[in-house]
Amino acid sequence: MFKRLFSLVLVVALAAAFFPLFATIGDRGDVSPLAESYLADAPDALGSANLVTSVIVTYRGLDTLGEVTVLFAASAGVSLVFSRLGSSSDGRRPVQNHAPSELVVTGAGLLLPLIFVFGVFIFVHGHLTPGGGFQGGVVIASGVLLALLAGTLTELSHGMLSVLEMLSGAGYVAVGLLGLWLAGGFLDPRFLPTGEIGSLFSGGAIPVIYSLVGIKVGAELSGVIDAMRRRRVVE
Amino acid sequence: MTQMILTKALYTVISLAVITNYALILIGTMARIRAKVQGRVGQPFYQPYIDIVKSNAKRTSISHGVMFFLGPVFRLAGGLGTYLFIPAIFGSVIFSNFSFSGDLLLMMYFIFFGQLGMALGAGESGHPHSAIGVARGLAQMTAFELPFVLSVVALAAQYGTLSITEIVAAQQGGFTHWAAFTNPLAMIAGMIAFLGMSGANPFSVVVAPQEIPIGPPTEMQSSFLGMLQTNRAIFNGAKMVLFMNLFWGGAAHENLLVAILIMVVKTFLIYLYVTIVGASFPRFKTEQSIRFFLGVPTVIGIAAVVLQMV
Amino acid sequence: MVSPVVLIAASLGFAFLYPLVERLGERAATRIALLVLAAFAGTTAGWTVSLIGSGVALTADTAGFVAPLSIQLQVTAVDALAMTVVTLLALAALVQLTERATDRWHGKQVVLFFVLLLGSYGLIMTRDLFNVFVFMEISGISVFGLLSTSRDGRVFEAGFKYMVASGLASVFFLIGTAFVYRSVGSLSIADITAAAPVALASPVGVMGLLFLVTGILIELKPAPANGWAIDTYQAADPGIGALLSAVNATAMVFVLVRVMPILAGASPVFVPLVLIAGAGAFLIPQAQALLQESFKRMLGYSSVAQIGLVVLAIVIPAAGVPFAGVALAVPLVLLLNHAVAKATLFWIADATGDDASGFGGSLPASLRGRPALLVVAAIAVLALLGLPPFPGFWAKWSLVMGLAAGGHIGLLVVVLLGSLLEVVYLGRWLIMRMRHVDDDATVVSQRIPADFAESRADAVSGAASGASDASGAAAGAIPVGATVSLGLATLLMAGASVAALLGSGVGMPVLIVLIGVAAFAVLDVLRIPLRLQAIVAIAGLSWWGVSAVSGAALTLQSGFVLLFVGGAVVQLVALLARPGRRAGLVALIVGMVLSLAALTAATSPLEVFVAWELMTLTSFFLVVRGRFAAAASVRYLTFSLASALLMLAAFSLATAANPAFGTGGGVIGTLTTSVPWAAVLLALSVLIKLGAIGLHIWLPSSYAEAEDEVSSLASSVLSKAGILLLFLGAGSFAAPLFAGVALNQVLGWIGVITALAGGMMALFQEDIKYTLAYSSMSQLGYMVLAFALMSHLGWVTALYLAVNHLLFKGMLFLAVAGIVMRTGTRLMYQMGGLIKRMPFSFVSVLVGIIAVSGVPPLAGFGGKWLLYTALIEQGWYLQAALALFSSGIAFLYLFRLIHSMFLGQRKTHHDTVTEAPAAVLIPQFVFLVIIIAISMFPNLLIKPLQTIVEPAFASSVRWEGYTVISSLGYWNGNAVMYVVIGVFLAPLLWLLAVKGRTYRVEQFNIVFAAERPHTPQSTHYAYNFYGHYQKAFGRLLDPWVERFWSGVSATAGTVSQTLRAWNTGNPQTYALQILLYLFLTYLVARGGL
Amino acid sequence: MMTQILTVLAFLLMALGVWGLMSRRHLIRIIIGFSLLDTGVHLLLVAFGYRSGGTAPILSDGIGVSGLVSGAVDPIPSALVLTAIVIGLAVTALMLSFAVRMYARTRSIYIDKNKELKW
Repeated sequence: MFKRLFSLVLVVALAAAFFPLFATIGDRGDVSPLAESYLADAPDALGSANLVTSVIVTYRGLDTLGEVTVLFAASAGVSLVFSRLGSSSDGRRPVQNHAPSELVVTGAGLLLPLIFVFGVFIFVHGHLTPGGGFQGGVVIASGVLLALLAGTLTELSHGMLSVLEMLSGAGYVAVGLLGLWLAGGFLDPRFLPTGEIGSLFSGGAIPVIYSLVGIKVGAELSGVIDAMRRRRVVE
Repeated sequence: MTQMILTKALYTVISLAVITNYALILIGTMARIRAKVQGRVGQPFYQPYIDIVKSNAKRTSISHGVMFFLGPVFRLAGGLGTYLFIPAIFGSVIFSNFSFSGDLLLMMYFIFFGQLGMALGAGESGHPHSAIGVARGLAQMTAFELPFVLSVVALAAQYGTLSITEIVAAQQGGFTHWAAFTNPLAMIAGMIAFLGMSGANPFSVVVAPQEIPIGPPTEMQSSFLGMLQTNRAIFNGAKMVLFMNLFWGGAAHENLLVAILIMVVKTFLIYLYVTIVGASFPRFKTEQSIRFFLGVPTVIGIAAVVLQMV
Repeated sequence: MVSPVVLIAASLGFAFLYPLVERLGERAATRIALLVLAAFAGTTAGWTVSLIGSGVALTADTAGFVAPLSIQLQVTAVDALAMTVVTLLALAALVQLTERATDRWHGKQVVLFFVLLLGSYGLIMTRDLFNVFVFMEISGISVFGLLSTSRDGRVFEAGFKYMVASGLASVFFLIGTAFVYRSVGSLSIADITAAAPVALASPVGVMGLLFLVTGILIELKPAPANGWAIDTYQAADPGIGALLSAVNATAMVFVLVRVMPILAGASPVFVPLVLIAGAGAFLIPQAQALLQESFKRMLGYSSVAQIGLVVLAIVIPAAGVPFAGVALAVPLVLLLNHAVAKATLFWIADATGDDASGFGGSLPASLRGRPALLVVAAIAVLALLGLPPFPGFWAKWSLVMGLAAGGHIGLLVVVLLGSLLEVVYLGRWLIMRMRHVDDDATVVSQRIPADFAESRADAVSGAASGASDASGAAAGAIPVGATVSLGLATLLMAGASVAALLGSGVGMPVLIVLIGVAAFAVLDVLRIPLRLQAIVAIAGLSWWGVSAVSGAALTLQSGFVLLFVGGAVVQLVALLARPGRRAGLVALIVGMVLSLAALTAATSPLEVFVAWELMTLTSFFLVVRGRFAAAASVRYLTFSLASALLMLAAFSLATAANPAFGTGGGVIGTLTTSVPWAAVLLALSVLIKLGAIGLHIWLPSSYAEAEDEVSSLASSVLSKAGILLLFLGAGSFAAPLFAGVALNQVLGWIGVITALAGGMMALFQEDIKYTLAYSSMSQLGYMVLAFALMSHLGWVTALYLAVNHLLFKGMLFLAVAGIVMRTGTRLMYQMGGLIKRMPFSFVSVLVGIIAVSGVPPLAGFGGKWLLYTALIEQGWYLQAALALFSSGIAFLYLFRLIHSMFLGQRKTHHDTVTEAPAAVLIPQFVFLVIIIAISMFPNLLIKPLQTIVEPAFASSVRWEGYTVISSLGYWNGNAVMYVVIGVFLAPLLWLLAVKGRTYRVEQFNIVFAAERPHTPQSTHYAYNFYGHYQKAFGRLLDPWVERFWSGVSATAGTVSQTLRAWNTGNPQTYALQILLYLFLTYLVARGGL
Repeated sequence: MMTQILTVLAFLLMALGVWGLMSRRHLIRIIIGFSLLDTGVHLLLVAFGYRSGGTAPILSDGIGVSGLVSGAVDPIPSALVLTAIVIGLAVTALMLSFAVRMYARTRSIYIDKNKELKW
């Protein structure tokens, strides 16, 4: 109880301490010179319409690679976390899945193709419209989840998932290295023609990278979902 | 060279002979006096001679081993040495002994020599009473060393020397120059310590006759005992002479005989004082005497020293 | 040269492809992984080689644009070096993890391992603020994933706490980044640093940076907001622990290094802020670690503390001899030193498989009889403690010097205090590990059996001890992986040490010490028998000593060289007595002697300190060899290193005041400082080493519980080091401290009281070795007293006493060694009557005690005469009286010693005892001859000593033939000798003449009260010999000092208890603490509420 | 004005998240509080990228490069936010799975029943 009180006091104190800091931030009419140079030069330099994407995939490509790595590590971690659980013998047993409801099954049949297509669309057009590899990957993973709930998919083949993960990840790195050797630097997409802005095949390797990311994210999240699903625990 | 050595040897013999006989007679006399005080007839004053002769005349003797055999020798050597490093009579060549090869410090440490040797001999006898006696004796000795040392240091500080001869020299010219009067505190501490040193009551627990028959010398007999008795005389003599020199102006006169007479009187008085105290007090336990010596006398001694420092 | 970005791409690519690689089979896959790591190591090493020296850095922009447009990676020489070490450690770690008995890593674990490594690389290389965040998260998440594979189920709880904490940290970091970007408009660290003074100086900027730095600090696991990290260390698989503190933490530190310029540029509040944070992070965990039962948790505390120290070092510029001026050298060395050592310890924890820290004594002595593992563990611990010759030592030295130079006295205290605490718990662990199997680590004073039954226990188990060692060796074997990785780490540490040593610019003598130890260690490894080793050592040392002093004028240092080397060489002979293998004994002894010699040859404070530390270490390992020496050596190590730390403090203060301090070669008074506090600290440190009263509780047990030969060396030779140091620092002690009282007067009183107290305590010991140990303490007290006189006679006396003490104490201890060897007991009252069985030993003991007690005519008296003359000359009357009294006491215990052992009644089972072996007797008699010689002709010794003291004082005594004459008195040792011989011979002849037939009777032939005792051998009067003295003194003899120190340690325990109770284990409390931490940094930054 | 509102909103979200993190006993709720905190930070980032009346930094027929320079919001924070979101997602996933294991071990979903390690 005392601790609760103390933490309340502390939170309030911190709030009081830092509120002015936040309250003083006002609008600004311009953007930072760095951003400005992006806005000005990026389209011609990279030929990708969506500047956020150019920043994500190219200028700050290393961040994105790291981001992929984080996700990868997380999914590996999650599967490690649950790997021991089934084997550990303290009276836990996986429960039967209840049969999915009629609605879900039919809905799934209708929606699944759309969802997957939509996902693919999102990451393929990441350099043109809002969206990109991660968004697309997540959509696909949600599709997988739905499939699992609806019983359309009962088991995910781990082999396939890990192969997808592996290939897409390795592919990403490979593309990066190609950039290093064929173009200006690591993750430089311009070893492919940048094309003319707005068309699907523009922005050099950006669509490639986003597709790889999309596949990878989709596969990894599906893996996470699967790991959590199959090792469910009840009392 | 040789002639010099021979004369020195001769002087030494004379000096020793005088002190030995005088001490023996003195001891006998004192025993008799004590007897009178206690209302007994007492022994003749020449009893110590008889004892020594008797012991040495024994036909057989028993030895427990080398150290046992050497013990009395050490003891006597200690006695002799102590005496020989003290100038018995100030300004006399004959009685100056070897006082020029060492000073007060040497003398004080040489007292240990005999103690150690005797203790070793007594120890090897393997008789528990000897060991007990030794333990008590040594403990008590260290205890009275403290006030004694303090008074000696006070004197050294007062006269700025450690040489006995010079200390005596500094006390010449009337009894007002005696350390006893120029430095009374030191004298008091020293004289109390002397009681312990002389091992009479109340500090006689070392030889406690009723409890551990005569302590360290328990196993000593025949000529061994004889030596111890001889040493008792010489050692006592030496100590009395030492204290005479330290506090009571020593014995000095252009006429040697007079000087000897002075020494006799002074040492007699010193010994008398020991006897009187001994006759009038019961015996202390060891821890009691240790506490005693580390108590008042030490404080007095410290006071004496501090007086010299300020 | 390989582009930095390739390293990242490669590790990531390998991580992605690893499942494919594993199709080749697990073992093959791990092998390949190792190869990849090796390649990385090669790359980074290549960078290091090419970058070091050249000021340039290796830069790589990404995406074909230059920073700030795109993210930039950069590798400086420092980074490259760090990355090399990290990679090598990672390599070792992977070996250990994939080649161990249980829980071999495979599959996703290896993948995550590479991701973790990648994260660390990124943290070190990236120059983009947000990218730092990404790599932080990469490392973090891979760690979480790996954590989950630990056996201990509690790891999930710990991991959860860790996630909450690092989640908060990254939130702080993000907020900070956001504000920084808002104010600067760029994320490139270079830009931000450039813009900081302008753009970030505003309150908003500072607030943002406040979030940023707090985030980084939290990631560095600073106390007092680090309970989550500690819990993780405790629950995690030791292998992961090693990764955490060796790889992850190391990389995280670099983030702070990058950000520090920004902070410093933006506002002056940040430097003190980081300093405070570092100090807290260093000191608090050291205290918390004191009571840890779990070794892993203890290591966790130690790790966070070490990182705290590094944080300090990042801010404090180095000073002193090594590393001065080299940017970031000190933090880097500290960091890498810690990484290697800590990883080693975690791997040992994994290999030995038990997690006990040794607190409370219940720890298997699992390193006894496993020399290799023991050496590795010892190296790691010593390196962690920052002791020479390991790299951390030089860094710590420079850091402390820098602290003093910068006037950061408070931080100086913090660093020294923390180091001392670290010594206590790490040292305890090491000692408990290497202690003898039947030592329960409680022995700090003599052990008397309950009743007087003659127990032969020691002798019996002594025979058994060999076997028990063997059993210790038989304990679980080390898995191959651990062997490889430990070996690798140790090689790394060794190489670094050699490099640092050569770079440190210390002189040849110090190197010789290490060379000597190494050489004899090699002999040990080659299984050269002990006797041969001893002979080689004797030959080598005497050759070395002779060549060192031959031709050189007689000065203080050449004199002490003679003392050290000579004394040691003679006593080494005693080693020939016992055949059989005693690993490391000779090497350590040689090391100790050489380090003492190095102490004399030191020409700078650094060299003095190194030699001092080496001497401490070698002697410590000698002491700890004893069969019941565990508890004793804990005390020894603690007090010795406390003394060393005090000396370090003194040196740093003195150097800060006067840069030329101590650079003069080892003549008298080299280490003279005018800074009062430096002088006091120096005096304290020496007094500890000399076992002065109040600081002595380590001394008796250490000297007594060590092996017998070691005891004699320690108390006769080793104990003189302190005296030497007194002379080196001579000038410091004369200056008045307060109210006109000079330090040397205080020293004088301490000395004389020590002499008295030591004697008193020796009086009541039944255990012979304790008696001698206390007697050494008392004798050292005399030397301090004499030295403190600061007069010609006083110093001559001090040196005279030193020589004399060396002679007779060596004699006595060796004699005792022989007797203990034969009788199998150390309790005097269990001996007795040995004179007829061991006459030679008796003679040397007899001469020895006469020499100690100062009974004329032997040499001891010379010392006493000089001492009292000097004292009275200076008007130190009371001291003189006390000294005389205590020499009487000395006479008491010495007589007790010889009586109880040799005289009195012999025990029946000792009837067949034989004389001590020749090898033990020879050195005794060498000493004996020397003693007799200098007794007959004191000038043989005193005159050289005078020439040694000449440079400081003109002579105040004159010689007439053999008579030495002072202003007060005179002494003619020669004449005295003749008189004594005379007065001794006369009665002897007389006795031989008059005695009639002498019957030599059996010893048992005693009678009292006209009755023969039934069992004479039971009438040996020896037990509690001076009971009446005890009675007389009563409560004065209570162990006040023991009580005081146990009180101190109890208090330390309470403090530690209170501090560690702060880590409640509740995640929310930890979150609370982190927010509190943020709030505190906020307050510090604002300068109060 | 917009920025200010967003910032304060983000701030409140963070405070709310922290409070939840500190005061709830149920592991899942703590994690939810944690996500709130994350979201707050993300909001803050976005807010900092905003420029008054800004448009999405996407080239389309209407807006040319010049239009972007004059009118588009800062693309960098958007990029950062995306990364941050994904990372937050990863952490949350791991937290949840750890929570499951803690529950499986101690049979309690309450935080204060899950503190064996201490001191």
